[in-house]
Amino acid sequence: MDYTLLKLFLGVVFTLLLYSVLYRENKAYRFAEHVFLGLAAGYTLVVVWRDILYVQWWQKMMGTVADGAAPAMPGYWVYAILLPIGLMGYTIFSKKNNWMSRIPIGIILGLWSGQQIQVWWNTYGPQILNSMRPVIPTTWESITRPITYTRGEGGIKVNLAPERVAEIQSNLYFTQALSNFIFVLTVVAAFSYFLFSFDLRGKFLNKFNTFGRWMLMIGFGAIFGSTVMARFALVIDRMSFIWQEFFGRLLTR
Amino acid sequence: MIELLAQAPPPPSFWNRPPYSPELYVMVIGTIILGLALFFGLTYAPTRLKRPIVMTFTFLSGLFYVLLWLVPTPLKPKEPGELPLNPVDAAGIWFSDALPRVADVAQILSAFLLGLGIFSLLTIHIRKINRKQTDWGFSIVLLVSMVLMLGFGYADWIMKEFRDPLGLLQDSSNWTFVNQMSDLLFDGILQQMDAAMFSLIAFYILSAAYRAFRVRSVESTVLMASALILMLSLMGGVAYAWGQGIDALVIGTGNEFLNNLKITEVANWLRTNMQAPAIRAIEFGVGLGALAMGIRIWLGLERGGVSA
Amino acid sequence: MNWSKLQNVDRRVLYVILLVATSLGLFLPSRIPNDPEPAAKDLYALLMQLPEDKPVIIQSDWTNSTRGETMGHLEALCRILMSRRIKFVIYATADAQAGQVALNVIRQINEERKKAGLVTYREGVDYIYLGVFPNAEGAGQNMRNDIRKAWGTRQTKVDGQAGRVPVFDTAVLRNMRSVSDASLMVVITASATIDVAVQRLSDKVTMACMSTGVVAPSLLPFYQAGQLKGFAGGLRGAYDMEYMMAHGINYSPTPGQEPKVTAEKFGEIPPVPEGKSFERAARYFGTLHIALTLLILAVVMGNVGMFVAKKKAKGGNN
Amino acid sequence: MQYLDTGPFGILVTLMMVAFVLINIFRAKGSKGLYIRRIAGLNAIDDAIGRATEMGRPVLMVPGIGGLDAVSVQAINIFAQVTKTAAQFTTPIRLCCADAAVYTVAQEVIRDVYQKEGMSDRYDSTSVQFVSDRQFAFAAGVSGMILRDKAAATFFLGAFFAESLIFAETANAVGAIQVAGSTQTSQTPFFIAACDYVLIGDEFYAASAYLTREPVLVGSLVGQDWGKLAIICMILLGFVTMSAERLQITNEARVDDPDKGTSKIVSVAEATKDQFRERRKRASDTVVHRIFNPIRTEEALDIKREKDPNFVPPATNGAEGNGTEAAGGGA
Repeated sequence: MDYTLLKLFLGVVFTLLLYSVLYRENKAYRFAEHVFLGLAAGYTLVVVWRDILYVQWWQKMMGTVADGAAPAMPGYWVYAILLPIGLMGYTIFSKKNNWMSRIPIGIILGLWSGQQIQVWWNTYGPQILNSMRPVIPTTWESITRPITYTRGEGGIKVNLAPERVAEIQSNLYFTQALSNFIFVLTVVAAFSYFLFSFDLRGKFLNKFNTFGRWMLMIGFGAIFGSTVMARFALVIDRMSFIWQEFFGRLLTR
Repeated sequence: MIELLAQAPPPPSFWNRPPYSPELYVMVIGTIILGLALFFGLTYAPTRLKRPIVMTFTFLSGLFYVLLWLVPTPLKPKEPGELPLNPVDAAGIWFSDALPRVADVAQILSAFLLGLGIFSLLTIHIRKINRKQTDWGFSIVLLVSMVLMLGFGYADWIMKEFRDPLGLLQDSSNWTFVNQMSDLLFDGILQQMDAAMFSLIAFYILSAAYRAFRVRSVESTVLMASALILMLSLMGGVAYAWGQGIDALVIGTGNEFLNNLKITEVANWLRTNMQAPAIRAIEFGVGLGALAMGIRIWLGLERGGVSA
Repeated sequence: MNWSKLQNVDRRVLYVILLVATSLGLFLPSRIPNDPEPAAKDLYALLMQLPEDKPVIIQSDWTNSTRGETMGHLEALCRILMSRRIKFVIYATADAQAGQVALNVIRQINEERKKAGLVTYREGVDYIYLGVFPNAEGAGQNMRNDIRKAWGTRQTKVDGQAGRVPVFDTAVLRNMRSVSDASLMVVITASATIDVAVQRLSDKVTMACMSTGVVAPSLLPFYQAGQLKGFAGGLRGAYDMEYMMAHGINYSPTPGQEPKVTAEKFGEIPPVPEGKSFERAARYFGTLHIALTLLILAVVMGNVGMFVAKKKAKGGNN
Repeated sequence: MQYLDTGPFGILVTLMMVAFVLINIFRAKGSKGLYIRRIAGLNAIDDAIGRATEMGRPVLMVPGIGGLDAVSVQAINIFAQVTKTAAQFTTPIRLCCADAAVYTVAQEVIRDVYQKEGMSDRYDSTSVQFVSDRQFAFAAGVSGMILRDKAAATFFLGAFFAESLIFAETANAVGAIQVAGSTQTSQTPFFIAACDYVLIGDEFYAASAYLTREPVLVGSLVGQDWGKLAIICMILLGFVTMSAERLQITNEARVDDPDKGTSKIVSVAEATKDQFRERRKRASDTVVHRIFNPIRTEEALDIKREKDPNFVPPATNGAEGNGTEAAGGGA
C-alpha cells in the first residue's frame, strides 16, 4: 500500500467511525472520538508554541537575526512580563490565592472591553446610515432594463449611454421606494421586539411587535435556506472522497 | 511601527536590545524575576485589596483602547525625522506605535492559559485510568494519540524550521518517517475527522427541518416558506425551468414586470429587503449589549462574573 | 396505509436515504441546464475581459473542511486565468493550512493541463505563492498602505532556478507599485475575511469574491453597493462558473442558435478556450438537487402526516 | 482611524450610548423593581432542572466556542444561575469549555456558586471541563458526552458556529429539554428548528438582568433600551430627511479621492464636461450622509511638522524613535 493510499484509507475509516453515531452511540464512535480529542489536544499544543507563542512572543522578545533580505530585529524585553502574569492563571487550583487567576483574565477582558467602545461606531455607524432610506419615488416609470455603470480599463462594457446611466442612478423608482419602505419597516419592527424594559401596551404596539417577530422568522428562514446548500455540499464532498477519491484510486492502482 | 516598515529595523531605545545579546538576556530574566516577585508579593495582599487590584489591571487594559479611540489619530509623517506638533500629536503617535504590541497581549495570555485546559483534560483521563472507571481504555487511546501528535508535530516543525535551510522538505518526496507520520496524523486523520464531523450537520439539518417545518403557527409557517423559497432558488435546474416559464409569460403578455417573479429575483429580494434588515436589527441589539457589557466589565460594575 | 405515521418517521430512516441518495447521485451524469445568478455572470464577464498584462491577486482562505464548495471555486478561477495566460499571485490569511490546499489545487490543474498538452503554469514565472499572513486585518491594511512593504520580505522559488528570490524581482510582480496595479483581487473564503478585505481594499482595487453558501448572503450588500464587482456563492456559484466556462455568455457556437446563457448588459463573451470546464461542481450539483429535493419532500411528508393526524383527531372528538 | 474617519458625530453618539448605560445604572441603584418583559426561554430553566432531578440525569451547559469576551462571560453568568438552582436540587452538572481562558473563569465562578450555597463538598472540579479548542473535536466530544450521560437538560448559550446543530440534534435525540441562544445570527435558525426554547439575539444579554434582577444589570438593560430608541429615532429622522432631500435638484456634488482619503465639493460650473450636470440629489449629496461621512479637505490633512535637528537619516526612522521616547516620558 503506498503512502497516499494509506492516508486516504485512514481518512475513510475514521469518517465511517464517526458516521456510525448516526445510528447510535457505540464503541466505534467512542474510539474515533477519543482519537479525535487526543490528536486535537496534541496539535493544539504544537500550534500554541509554533504559531502563537514562538512568533508573537518569543521572536518579538528575543528579536530575530538577519536572514536573507530580512534584517535583524531587536528584541523587546518588556514581553517577558507576560510570562509571570500568564502564570498567575495557574493559581486557580489554590484555595487561598485563586483570586490571582483573575488578573490575566481581567487583562484579557479589559482589552476586549476597551475595544468594544473603540469599534462600536465603526461597526454600526455605517449600518445606521444605510438603514435610512428614501421612500418617495422621483419617477413613476419603471426601469426597463438592468444597467451597469462599471467602466474603465478591463471593466464591463456598458450598453447604455452615459446620460441614461446617470439619470437611472439619480432617480428613485417606485419599486425601489416600496422595497425601501419595507426595509425600514422591517428594521424598526424587528428592533422594537428587542425593547425589554418598556411595557408595550395597546393593540397597535403589540401587533407591531408580533410583526417584528415574523420578520425575524423570515430572516431566519432565509438563513436556513442558504446554509442548507453549504451543508449538503459538505456531505456530498465526503461521499465523493470515499467513492471517487479512495475507491477510484484503489481500483486504478 | 516596525510591522509597517518591515525592512527597516527600529532604532535602539530603552525598550529594545539587539537580538540574543547578553544584555537582552539580562533584561528579560530581570523582568521575569521582577514579575515573579510581584506574583509572590500579591499572595500577601490583604482581602480587601484583592478586588481593587484586579479592577485596576482590567481598567488599565481597557483604558488603552479608550484613549486610543479618543486621542486624534496622527497623520503619517511625510518624511522621517519629524517632530510631533504638540503633546496631543505626540500621544497620538505613541498610541498608534504601541497598538501592534498591545494587540498581541490578549492572544499571548490566552496561549499561556492553554496549559490549564490541557491540565483539565489530563486530570480527567488519568483519574479515569487510575480508578479503572467505565471507558478507561478510551482514555488511554486519547492520551496515546495526544502524545503521538505532540511528538511528531514538534519534530516535524523543528526539522522544517531549523534543520532544513534549503527548503527540501517543501517537497513531499524528500520526507522522512517523522514528516510522514506528522502529515498522516494531521492531514490524514485529524483533518478528515474535522470534515466528517462537519458533514454530519447535513444529516441533522434534514431531521431538524423535517420536525420543525410544520404549518403550526404563523411563525413556523413564514420560517418554512422563506427557507423553501431560498432552497428552490439554489437549485439551478428549478431556477432555470422557472425562468423559462416566466420568459414565455413575458413574451406572451408583454408585461415586463413579471420578470421580477423569477425565483432567483424573489429570493434576492427576500434577502435584501427582509433578511438583511431583520438581521441588522438583531445586530444593533447585540452590539449595544456588548457595548454595555464592555463598560460594566471595564469599570468593574459587573458582579457574579469576573470582578466580584 | 396510515398516512399520519408520516409525521413520525424515525430519523435514521432519513439518514440512510440521504446517505444513499448522495452516494448514488455522484455516479449519475449531470449537466443540468442553468441560468447563472447575475452576480456570477458579472464575475465571469469580468474574468474573461481582464487585461492580460496585469496580475490578479487571489486571497485564498479556506481549508479542506469546506472543500466541497471552495475547491470548485479556486479550480474554476485557476482554469480561467491559466487559459487566458494571466499571471496571478496567491496568498492565504488566518489559517496556515489554507496556503497548502490552494497550492495542491494549482499543482493538480497543472498536471491535468500537462496531460492535455496545454501550457503549464510555473512558480515564480506565471504565478507566485506568497505564503500565509496570520492577521487578515493587518495584511489588508498593509497592502493598502504600501504593497511593496507589505510583501517586500516575501521570497519565492523560481521554476528552473536554484534558491529563492524576492517576489518583486519576478515577472509576475515586477511592475506592481501599489495594489491598484492588479487588475482584480479575488477573495475565496469560507469565513468573514471578505468583510475585512472589502473594508480595507475594495476602493483601491477591483474586487470579487467566491465564498461558501454560508457566507454568500452577506456578500449581497457589498455587491449591491458596488464594492464587489461580482461573486459566486456556494456550490451553485461554482456550477454557474463551470456552466459559463462551457457556454460563454450571449455566445452561440453556430450562428443563429439561441445562446445558452444570456445577459442584456454584456456583449458576446466566449467560453473558456482550452482545458476543462465542467468538473467538480458539475459532479456535485446534480447530487445537491437530489439532496434538496429530499429535504423538501421530507418537509411536505411531515406536514401531510400532521394534517391527516389532526383530521383524525377531530373526527374522533366529534 | 478615529476622529478623521468618522468625525465627531460618531464619537458623540458612542459617548451618548455609554452615558445612557451609566445614568441608568445609577438610577436603578436607587429604585427597585424596574420592569423587564417576560422572556420565555428563561422561565423554562427551573422546569428543565426539575425534570433532570426527577430523572436523576445531569444538566449540561456549553458556553460556545468563542474566546474570552462578553459573550462567554455572559454565558457563564447565566450558567452560574443555572448551577445555583441545580446545586439546591443536588442535580449533577457538566460544563464543557472550548477555550482555556473561558475554562479558567468557569471553574472559578462555578466553585464560587457551590461555596455560596454552602455545598463546597458537593463540588467536583471535573464537572467543569476543557474538552478541546478545535471546533469539531469539541463537537465530537460534547455530543459523545450528551449521548453517554443522557443529559436531561442542556443549555447552549454563547458564541456557537456550525457545531450548533450537532449539539442541538444530538440532545434532541436523547430527549433533553433544550434552552439555547447564540449571538451569531447565522446559527439562531438551527436552534429554533431543534431546541425547545431559544433566546434570540439581544435576549441573551438581557438574561442575567432578568434572572438576578440586580440593579446594575437591570439599569444597564434600561440604558440599552434608551440606546435602541435613540437608534430608531435616528433611523426615522434620516428616513424622513433622506426622502425629502432626494426630491431636490443639486448643482454641486461630492467627489471622493480614495487614494488620499480626501473629498471635496465640486459645483457644476467647476466640473469637467462629462463629470456631471445638474441632477437630483443622490444619497451621497444628502445632509445625513455628510454628517456620517464628514468631508476631509486636503488642507486639513496638510500638517507640517518640524524636523528633528538631531535626526540621522539613513538606518533609523526618526518619527518612530520620537514616538517611542514620548512613550518613555509619558509612561
